[in-house]
Amino acid sequence: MRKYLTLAEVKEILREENEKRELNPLQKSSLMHAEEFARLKKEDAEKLVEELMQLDFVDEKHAVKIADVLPIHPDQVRALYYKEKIVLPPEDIKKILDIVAKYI
Amino acid sequence: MKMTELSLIWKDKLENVDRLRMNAPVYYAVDFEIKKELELPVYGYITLKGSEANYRVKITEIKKYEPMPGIIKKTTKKLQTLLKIEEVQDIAAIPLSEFRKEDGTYLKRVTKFSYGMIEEEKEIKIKKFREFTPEEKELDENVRKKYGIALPFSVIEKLVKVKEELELNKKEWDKVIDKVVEKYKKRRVDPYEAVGIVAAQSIGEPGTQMTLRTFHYAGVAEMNVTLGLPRLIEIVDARSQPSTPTMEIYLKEGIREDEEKVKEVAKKIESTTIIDVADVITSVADMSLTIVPDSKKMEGRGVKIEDIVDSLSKLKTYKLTVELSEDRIKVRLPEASYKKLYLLGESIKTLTLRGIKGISRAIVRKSRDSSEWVIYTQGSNLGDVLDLEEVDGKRTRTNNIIEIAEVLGIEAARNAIIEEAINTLEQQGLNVDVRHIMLVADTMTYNGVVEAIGRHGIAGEKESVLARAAFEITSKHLLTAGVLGEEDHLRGVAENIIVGQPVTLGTGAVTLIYKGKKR
Amino acid sequence: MEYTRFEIARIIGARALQISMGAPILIHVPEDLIDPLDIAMYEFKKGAIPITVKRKAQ
Amino acid sequence: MYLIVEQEDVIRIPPPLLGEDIDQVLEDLAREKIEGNVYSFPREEVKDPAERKYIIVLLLSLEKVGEGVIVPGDGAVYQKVRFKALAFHPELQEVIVGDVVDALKFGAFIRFGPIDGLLHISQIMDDVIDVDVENKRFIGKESKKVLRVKDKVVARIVALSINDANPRQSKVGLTMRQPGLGKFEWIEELAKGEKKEEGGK
Repeated sequence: MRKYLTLAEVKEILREENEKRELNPLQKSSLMHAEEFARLKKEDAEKLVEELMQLDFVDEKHAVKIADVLPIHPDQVRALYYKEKIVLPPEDIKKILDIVAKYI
Repeated sequence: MKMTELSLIWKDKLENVDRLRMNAPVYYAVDFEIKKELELPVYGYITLKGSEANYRVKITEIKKYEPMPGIIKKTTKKLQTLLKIEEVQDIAAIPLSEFRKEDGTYLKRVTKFSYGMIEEEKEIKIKKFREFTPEEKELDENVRKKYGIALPFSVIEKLVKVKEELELNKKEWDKVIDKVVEKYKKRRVDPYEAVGIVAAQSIGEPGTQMTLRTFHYAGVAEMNVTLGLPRLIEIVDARSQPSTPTMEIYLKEGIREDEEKVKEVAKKIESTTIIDVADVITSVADMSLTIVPDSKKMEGRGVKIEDIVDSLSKLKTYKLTVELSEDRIKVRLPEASYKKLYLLGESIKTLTLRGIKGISRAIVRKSRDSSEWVIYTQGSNLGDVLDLEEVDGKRTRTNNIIEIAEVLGIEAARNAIIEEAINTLEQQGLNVDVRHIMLVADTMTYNGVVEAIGRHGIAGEKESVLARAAFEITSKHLLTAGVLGEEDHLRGVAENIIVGQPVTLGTGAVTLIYKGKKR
Repeated sequence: MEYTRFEIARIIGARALQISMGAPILIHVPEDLIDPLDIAMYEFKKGAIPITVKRKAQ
Repeated sequence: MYLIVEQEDVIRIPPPLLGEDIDQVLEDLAREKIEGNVYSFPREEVKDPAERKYIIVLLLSLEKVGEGVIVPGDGAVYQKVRFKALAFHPELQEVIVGDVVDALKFGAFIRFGPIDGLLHISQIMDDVIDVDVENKRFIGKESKKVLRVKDKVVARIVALSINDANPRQSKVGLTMRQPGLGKFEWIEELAKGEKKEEGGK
């Protein structure tokens, strides 16, 4: 059980819960959002995160975020690393985009 | 430690001892001569201040002094003997007064060198009260097994004794034990009982019933001693000097039946100072003091002029010239200073001629059961009184608790507190369960020193800041606590009340847990 | 386990309060008992109070 | 972001519920109290106080810690519990994906999980915006780009204040006026356009 979860995993968990009992508004909203934005299936999302984490400049948190946003443009990748103030060289960005492209 | 073997004792400096310790074994040249033939190896004791032996050295060779390389010298000149020092041992300081000289008297001070013997240290084994007899052991075990409690030693003892006396059979015997255990359980105090508060009330409440200032002292009419509430307060405040210190001095066989002999001892005890028997006139003109003895009083107290002169010599602090004319004594000071003269006058007045310091009056009375003569004194000095031959130390008592603590130790002081308090209360016809007083006595003496209950004693040592602040000067305590950053873990009663939590006593100390249906 | 006076008082007291706050009663109680305290005491006699004591290490 | 957290809390079991199956009762009460509640990371782990709070979305597992304690003055049983839960932890500068749920005069509301954030009109795009409130649309004067309800966007959190009492009332400020952010379509067009140029050169 990883600490950070992709939207796909959240979708799975909330769907399961939805069968068992009535969800509260907060959970309903999360489920609807996850249904909308989890474009990958749970297994693919997990594989993507694993693959991304092989790159040394990608930790678990970033990998999950990338799997949720599914960037298709270098600017998007740069935006994801904005907080850490590190500037990724273009070839690294390209690596990320190529890996993501495989799953879209 | 070898027994009764003569040892050497000499005064020396610390750096010599250190040098000896560093280079031992080594020859040590000393400036005193050893005439006696001593069986080697012999012990040497070194005293730094001359009052107690601080180091012990093992000497394996003694010979006349002759210059030799690699020796340590005690002094630079007049060296007479060489001692071979094997080792230097650090010992717990032994007062020199424990060393016996050959002539049997005890050593007082060693300023240079002397011989002395020290008895072998007797090991004081604290003997258990006494072991259980097999029967008692068996009873104790049965009770523990059957009832799960441990009856006190004295109860077991009595039970066994009763069994023999009344020749009880098994059934009756068991019933008795049942009853005893039941009674014992009833008397037992539950954990978390607020014994402190209960004891405080149980002592405080009777206090309000006390008539305050009774001075009648059973048996001795003219002796006044504080009783009632003031005495109780005095005990609890652990005052170093009770307001009316008194002693009951009992005497040994032979003496205690004979009134005359007892009176004689009383005279020896009662301290008479110079002003009791004479007048002291300070004449400024020729800077002198004249002591005019009053013959009638002198006879009454059995004091002679020589006694006065003798006691004057004991006054070491002043260099005096004493002139004895027929019936007066003139005392002159070397330099003329009024202040010194006045001080001298004062100290002469209080100079004790005969008797024990601190005992102002000694009266001889029949004991309550009039089986013997007893000396009742005003003022107390347990230490010196006990030294007197005729006094029966076992039964002599004083009401000065601090003195008892110093002379007889803390356990004696604890029991003294209990007895004094109980007597004071019973005298007024008030009956307080001894356990309350025992609690107070234990609290006052638990750390080995008799401490007052109030602010400077126990109450002041409370761990909790809030409690101490609530008890006395609030601001002072809160300020210091703030400065020191003290913490309060809210364990006691006062603090919990202040913060409005249930007090951790009685039902407040119980933690309840919920057990589901399964139980 | 033998309870001290305080523990008994606290257990019955807490149980009574619980009953007064609507806690279900676990055993059959005679009809005439309506006061929560009486009920608690009755339960205690029957040893049916689901509350016990946690003592600090001896 | 969503994450799994472990935390401790105390659950109050009121007397009427002290019947048979205490464990089931405890779980229901715990769920009621914990889900939708706000907890925070310890000070050492997260320095910025605004980012310390997180919202519990779903209780995953629950275990008792010690026995249930009864305190003086209340007949209820207080049970300490330790639980694992799915939590939503928004962070400052975090990039989020969400859809427009409402369009008002001063900006658009974006739902990005259990809570919503406000995208102020000045933060929608580098252009002057005129607001078409009736059909809930924002139109860029020059760029003619349109943002309407149900559009999917990528935005960044620039202001964050989680409301302990009611997490859904938390105030979150968003922006899209940075490279890599904006409506999905805008990013797709940008990416396609660049690819054509690369292809072209």
